Amino acid sequence: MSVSIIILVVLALSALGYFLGRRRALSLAAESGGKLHSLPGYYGQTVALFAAVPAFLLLIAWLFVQPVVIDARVDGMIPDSVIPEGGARSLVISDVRRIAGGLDAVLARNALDEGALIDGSVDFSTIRDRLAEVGIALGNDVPTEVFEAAKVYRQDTKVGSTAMAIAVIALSMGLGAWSFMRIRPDLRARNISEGFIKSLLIGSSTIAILTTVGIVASLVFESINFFRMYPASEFFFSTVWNPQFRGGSELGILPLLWGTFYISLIALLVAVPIGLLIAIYLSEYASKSLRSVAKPAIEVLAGIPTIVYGLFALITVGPFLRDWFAQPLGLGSSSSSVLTAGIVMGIMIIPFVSSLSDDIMNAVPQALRDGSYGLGATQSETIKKVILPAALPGIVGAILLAASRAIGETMIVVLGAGAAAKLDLNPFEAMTTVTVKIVSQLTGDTEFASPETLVAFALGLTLFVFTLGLNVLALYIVRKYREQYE
Amino acid sequence: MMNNMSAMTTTMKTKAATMNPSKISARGVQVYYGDKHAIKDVDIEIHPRSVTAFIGPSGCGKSTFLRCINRMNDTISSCRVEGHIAIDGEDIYDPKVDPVQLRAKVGMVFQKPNPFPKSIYENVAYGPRIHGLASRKSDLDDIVASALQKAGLWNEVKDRLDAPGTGLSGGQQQRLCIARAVAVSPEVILMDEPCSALDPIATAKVEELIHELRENFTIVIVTHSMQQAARVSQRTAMFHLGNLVEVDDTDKIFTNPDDQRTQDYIMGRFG
Amino acid sequence: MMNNMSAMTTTMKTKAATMNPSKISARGVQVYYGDKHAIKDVDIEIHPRSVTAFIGPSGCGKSTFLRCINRMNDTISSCRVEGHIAIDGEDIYDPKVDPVQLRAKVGMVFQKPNPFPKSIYENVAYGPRIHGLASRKSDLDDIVASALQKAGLWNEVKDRLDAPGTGLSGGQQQRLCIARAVAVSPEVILMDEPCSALDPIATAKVEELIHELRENFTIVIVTHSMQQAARVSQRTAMFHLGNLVEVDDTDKIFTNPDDQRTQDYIMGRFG
Amino acid sequence: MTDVSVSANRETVSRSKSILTVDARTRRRHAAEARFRLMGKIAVAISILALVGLLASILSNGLSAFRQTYVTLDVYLDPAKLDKQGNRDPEAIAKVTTFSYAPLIQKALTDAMAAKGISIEGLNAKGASELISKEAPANLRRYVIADPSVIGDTVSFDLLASGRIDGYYKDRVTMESAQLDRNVSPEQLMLADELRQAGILTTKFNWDFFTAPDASDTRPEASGLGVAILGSAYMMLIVLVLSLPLGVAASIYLEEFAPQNRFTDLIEVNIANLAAVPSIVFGILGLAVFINFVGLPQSAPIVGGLVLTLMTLPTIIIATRAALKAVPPSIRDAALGVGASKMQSVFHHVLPLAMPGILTGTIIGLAQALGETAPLLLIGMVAFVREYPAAPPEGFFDPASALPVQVYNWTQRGDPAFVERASGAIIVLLVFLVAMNLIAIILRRRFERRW
Amino acid sequence: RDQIQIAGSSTVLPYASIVAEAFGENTDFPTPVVESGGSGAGRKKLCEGVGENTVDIANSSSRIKQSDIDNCAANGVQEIQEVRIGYDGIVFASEINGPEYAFTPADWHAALAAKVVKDGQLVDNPYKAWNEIRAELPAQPILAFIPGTKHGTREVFDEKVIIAGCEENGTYEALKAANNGDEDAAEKACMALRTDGVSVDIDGDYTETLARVDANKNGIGVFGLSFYQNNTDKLRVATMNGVSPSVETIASGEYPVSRPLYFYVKNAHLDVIPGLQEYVEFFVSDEMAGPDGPLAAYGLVSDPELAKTQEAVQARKPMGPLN
Ligand SMILES: Nc1ncnc2c1ncn2[C@@H]1O[C@H](COP(=O)(O)OP(=O)(O)OP(=O)(O)O)[C@@H](O)[C@H]1O
Ligand SMILES: Nc1ncnc2c1ncn2[C@@H]1O[C@H](COP(=O)(O)OP(=O)(O)OP(=O)(O)O)[C@@H](O)[C@H]1O
Ligand SMILES: [Mg+2]
Ligand SMILES: [Mg+2]
Ligand SMILES: O=P([O-])([O-])[O-]
Repeated sequence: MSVSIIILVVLALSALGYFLGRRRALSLAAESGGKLHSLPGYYGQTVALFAAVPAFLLLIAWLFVQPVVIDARVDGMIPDSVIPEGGARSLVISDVRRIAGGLDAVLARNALDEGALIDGSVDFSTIRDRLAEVGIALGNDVPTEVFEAAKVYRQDTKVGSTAMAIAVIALSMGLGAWSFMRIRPDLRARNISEGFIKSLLIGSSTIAILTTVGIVASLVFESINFFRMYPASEFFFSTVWNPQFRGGSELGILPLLWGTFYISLIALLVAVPIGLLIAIYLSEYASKSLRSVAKPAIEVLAGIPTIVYGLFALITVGPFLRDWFAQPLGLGSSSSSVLTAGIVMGIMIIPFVSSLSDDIMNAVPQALRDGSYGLGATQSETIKKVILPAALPGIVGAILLAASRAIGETMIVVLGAGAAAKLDLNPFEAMTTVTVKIVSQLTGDTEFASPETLVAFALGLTLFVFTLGLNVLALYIVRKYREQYE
Repeated sequence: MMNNMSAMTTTMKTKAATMNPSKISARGVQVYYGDKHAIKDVDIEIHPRSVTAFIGPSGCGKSTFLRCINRMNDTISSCRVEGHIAIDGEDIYDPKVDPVQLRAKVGMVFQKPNPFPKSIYENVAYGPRIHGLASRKSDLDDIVASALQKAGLWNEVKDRLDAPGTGLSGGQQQRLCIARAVAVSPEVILMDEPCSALDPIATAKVEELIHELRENFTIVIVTHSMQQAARVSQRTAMFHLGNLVEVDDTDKIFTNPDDQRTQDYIMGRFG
Repeated sequence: MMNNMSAMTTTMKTKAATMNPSKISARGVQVYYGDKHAIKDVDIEIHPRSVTAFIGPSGCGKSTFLRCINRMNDTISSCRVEGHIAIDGEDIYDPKVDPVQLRAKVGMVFQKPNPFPKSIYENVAYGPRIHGLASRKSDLDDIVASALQKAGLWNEVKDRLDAPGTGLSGGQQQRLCIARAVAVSPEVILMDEPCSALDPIATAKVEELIHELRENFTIVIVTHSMQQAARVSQRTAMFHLGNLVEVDDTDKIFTNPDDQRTQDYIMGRFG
Repeated sequence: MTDVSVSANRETVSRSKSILTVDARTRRRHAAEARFRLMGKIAVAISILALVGLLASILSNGLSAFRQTYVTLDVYLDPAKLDKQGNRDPEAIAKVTTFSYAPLIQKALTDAMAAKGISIEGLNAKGASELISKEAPANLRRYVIADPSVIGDTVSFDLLASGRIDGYYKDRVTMESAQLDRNVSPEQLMLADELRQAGILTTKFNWDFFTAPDASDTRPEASGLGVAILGSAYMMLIVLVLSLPLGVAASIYLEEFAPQNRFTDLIEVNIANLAAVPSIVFGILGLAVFINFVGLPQSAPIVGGLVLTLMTLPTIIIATRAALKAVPPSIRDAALGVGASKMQSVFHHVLPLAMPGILTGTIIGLAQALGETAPLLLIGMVAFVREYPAAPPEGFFDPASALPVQVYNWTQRGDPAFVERASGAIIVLLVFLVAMNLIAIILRRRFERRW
Repeated sequence: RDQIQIAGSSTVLPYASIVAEAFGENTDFPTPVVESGGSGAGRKKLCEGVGENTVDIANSSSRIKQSDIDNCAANGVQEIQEVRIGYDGIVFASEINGPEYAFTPADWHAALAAKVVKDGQLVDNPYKAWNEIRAELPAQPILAFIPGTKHGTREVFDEKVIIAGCEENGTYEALKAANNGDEDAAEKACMALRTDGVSVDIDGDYTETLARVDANKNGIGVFGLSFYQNNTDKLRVATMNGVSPSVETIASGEYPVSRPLYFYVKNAHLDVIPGLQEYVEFFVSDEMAGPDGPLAAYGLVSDPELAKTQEAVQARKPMGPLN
């Protein structure tokens, strides 16, 4: 029985449980004349949840465990002798899997049944050709051990999946029936089903934690390798970034951090005022129809692939800034610059600020506006002094999101700001960011186990810690200035 | 009944027109919320330096009419006002009129207390700040303190002016809103049931305040308490189903109303 | 004064303990908002099938104590409740108690009207729906209609049950909230100044409703109107600065209170 | 301040007596108001202008990708070349490579030219055959293998013209540039013009752009978005199905149920910080966890979808939490007061009111997820993939590419014909985005209300 | 897994995809999936281990490093075949309407190095225009777009242009003298490029370089031969030591700047992944990689020793340790 059929069966059982549970609750209540503790639907829900959730958990666990168990068993059947020189056991096992899959097809094609395979009435002396017929290409000829292992594998898998189907469906029916029997009018069905849901909610919020753990774990290991090869003091305090192919690279993070900070700052200087003004205009001034068109339109800005922005920076904004500002002001003649990338990135992240802030400002109750207008405040005064402070937590969240996007962006920086790591105050100079270098060092042509590549992980980890600090700060600020309305 | 009523309003119109001078004068005011006709052809004169009480059953349009006087209805998009309302002879719905300046002159206390999510101090200081009423911090402190005193809230909050205004009890919030309105010293104050959430002592204080303010200001107050209307107002207007049933001196209304409905309402025989 | 007061409470405790049976009984209730001590050691017995009025100056803790009775204070994170409150002898702060079930049993009307931003119909139908009080649409319609009628709102809104509840006048919103609370037919109804925004007729209707409900339910009402307290309640509790000053039969309180503060408050000589 | 005296000088503040004449201070305040409003308008205008500018450049570059030039030829499927043994053995026919089909096309073209009396000086048969895409022999071969019995027939084919010829009709290639161009000669362009006159060469709507898989660098004219669209659709399906419920569930827990303590603070900061993690790091995570640890296949939409889900989650959570926070507590009180459980108050009242913010987060999050390439780089989806993935759920595990990957790949290619295709792909991506978000946008409009 | 998985160099990607496409068209095997994540990343993936969820082939624009081989061995990837598929020419080109350039490596070193010898003195690079370096060069400001340090091309550029030029124009000797005869230090100093914006690193690809040349008409970019051949109508190629780059001049060794391209095959997968051996053979067949094949037509310089490679591939000869 395939997994999707098992899923369907469990879902069907759970749906059935819902209806039966509901009906039983209703009829019990009618019989005893007592009042149900919860709405009848909740009784249905408990049965449905009991029928479905543990069964699905079992299914998932089984799917993970079964291959491990069977592989271990099959592994034992394969002597070292059949493992080709330089090859790996795992490849032989995958051969086993392939053959096992192929056998099904062979049997089907020759209209044979299981028995034929076991009693050897099918001629498998030329297994390779047989399998080739059904589109399973194998490298060399198959040793008998492997073939036997494949048969066992096939058998075990079959048994395993049958057992799984039985176990899962039995569990589903069992728990469903148990929770069905448990229904009494005073059963706290709502609490049970809400408890279930609450644990789902908790489960969901742990994903964020798991993700963080995953990220840190996947960065830390290689970062340690990096710091074994490259002194940490140089990495953190050197002001030169200059990787070399032949070793002797200088990998100071400071110019990259500076570039990240500088470019993000400019992007936010563009996006925050414009985005907030847009949010204010749309939520407070604009007509409904303008708003309903302009808001999604502006959101498209966030969906335009960054390569378009990058080319826009490279071809239009860069030369423009160079010819009209940098050169006349004597500030250099670079067509890629921090300012170029910052401005263009700022445009890209406008919707992060504008749309989210707009929603939050829209949620501020009208009574607060009335209170302010009633005192003779103008609309702009009301907005600045009442609505913005009330919406502050949401707005800070939006700005943080925009900043995050700016920090993570690569294409615009590569094309707009260049690839040169520099510590400079001049906004018309080319600079680059940590993220760009993470990408370029990871996808470059250097050997993996060299500091030049591994530095990407250290960069990622440092940036992670850095933004963590900024976020703590932001949380502190929001807590301090938060204004809760009723 | 319809006939009876329109006859009545005609009488009143002529009557109102002969009375002079009036601070606020409304003629033929109609208010619609979308299709709903909430105020029907109301004419009224409100005298300066006096207290006018609006009474009438719930939902009859008192708040709606009150909000017309300082154009707070502008903020409800479905709301449409027709007719003519003048303050000091100037039409407030004239396109030249600046609602902001109007509202500075015509203050308002709302039916549902709506403190800003700011500190108590900031709630009161907000109006004086935007109108530039205090040049120094100490002036502002004075204004805030005196406004809170007038609203009878000072003693309860003087130690926690930095606490959020939303953390106050219902009655305290309402008094905070009164203090907020008083702090900008408007010429006209519109009060929509200012005492509904107040205990008798606080109510007495606010009534005292109204009494004081009357010397210099024009006050319109919506109230459900006949006693209160009788105590504080010089004139009383009775609304019913969007119509102004009658408006006259308070004494007259409470002793010898022209309209049967007023009589019934006052006697609690209504509905 | 402090001595005087604690002596008083001791007297009351003994007195309360001898009275039986009581629907709600509170012992040694203390409530804090953060550091602020809002309710100080309150003991009270509330009798079944009767109306108890809470009176006291604004900010004295009436709403706070009321919110303890159905554990609405759980929702304010800074709020901490100590002591013991029992309904029908069961401690409602017992960890085993489901506040939801409690609140279905102990309905509440809030001081500030807070209709859902939904239609009028949905506002009232919400409670019956989640409690499964109606199996068919027509039952639900009946419940909604009768709740609105009881709250005296039916005539005003029967043509626009689909209009948003937030578009009603202040008094209408308050009555909507009363209808919403009544619709789930709780055993105890807590009303925080239910009539403050209501005109005399609507007030009379609500009072009539209270009178009716008393036959089967236990009602606690916070009011600033001594008259109302006198009219509707059998027992009255007087709060002051977080203390329960005295609680007794309404007649006794209004004619011959034990405490000077009560006397002063009732005579309006307070503050 | 305890010693309060109502300062008399308050009355001295000059206020206009009339409401018709505006006093100086109010005038200033109004000027500020007008400025503020104007700034708002300018901000909207700037962003709309930027949008229009970017869209215009994308459209002007990319619209031509939706049209393509074809050459219609009658090709004689010569048995002498395709089936040397003459027994129509499918195995033998399958052994014939595309290299053997090319001469058939060349001959067909020469024949057609001869029939119409077209000849260009200085252009030999091989040069003329370069007008036709290198994809053409493959087309022919596929046709023949599908039905070997057609060998010996003369069949009319619509064959792709080569990229440069196609570019000639899209003003990308001119006679002057052809002079310098190593890959096309003015003679070839002249021949193309002649063929066009003769009706052999036509430009039509390019359906293949949506359905064909990617093609190698030598065949820009044959490249399409089929695999990329499928890959993106699969990934977005996974992202939508996982990230929206997970994100909303997590936000509800954190905002409504979680106790306010250090631990929830930690989660909150943590989520905000995840949003700041560069997308490539999510790729590193995906490679380490989903491919190396769990053992999911490389280049598969399932891995891409999971990685993008993790990347989108913080955006949705942050937006949702902000929206939940903005719902007034009085609404929660109202629901709890009639005996609703916390869960009911959240799902019945708070969540609908927070819906606009949630949907905005979803719109922005999906926009980002749809356009992201960097994390896909590490999990092998930035790849040249020509085989279509199967239908889900199996297809989730087949190699596929994605729209932004196709854009990224095509912008890197040497042949300038890919510039137009990349822009065309961006147009498709944006249409995809708008289509995907349309429901959210409409829903959001319905949920938006003020109270 | 049915299809071959290939990862690695973006330089090799066009060739690999041409081959993969033809392979898919002409055989029953599915078209291989060719990822492009950079040579380093490709080799890393190759060395991740043996098994179905690892790649079969890594394309590389430079020779594998010993550390990679060690890493492979540590992960159980014992045998890998090295297949050299041809050479990539590296050309210098400027805007089509600009002047002609005839460079020597010495010119480039003088133009881009941080320190140069002028009038016998080691000085900070003073040159602003090409004709200041050598009067025959055009009077154009110096502006060069060179591959960033992530690209393998940069290594070749450093070695065959900058260091060669450094030695040619005598700076090397001066630097060696300044470093007390330390050759390594001198070489490193040779490669130090100026940071005043005259030499611009490009982390992106050739299209970015082209766009930059487009936006800065006097800029000179470094391109791959095949990229240039696709854009001869936009770019004017410069000669190096008087030799113009073409498939022929590079194959003959006359044009100095080129590098070999490789792919690496995991032998353990050869008999497991269907079509892998066939693909490898197909790639190096004369039909594909020969001088008249499509790869050469696209700009790959065909390997003169292709026949040897074909034999080695037949024999599945694993590579030994690097020497
Ligand atoms: N959420 C809160 N946070 C902090 N303090 C509060 C909060 N709610 C009420 N208080 C304070 O607790 C005290 C009691 O408040 P409560 O609302 O119980 O008063 P009340 O008796 O209902 O007054 P009123 O008649 O004005 O409604 C007041 O001093 C008030 O300022
Ligand atoms: N925003 C609105 N949208 C639609 N109808 C409204 C709105 N506000 C009020 N109404 C309706 O207009 C009528 C008059 O309302 P108004 O608020 O003026 O009554 P009121 O006299 O102040 O009553 P109360 O004493 O209850 O506050 C009522 O029927 C009410 O339902
Ligand atoms: Mg009102
Ligand atoms: Mg209260
Ligand atoms: O991608 P490359 O390694 O060839 O630069």
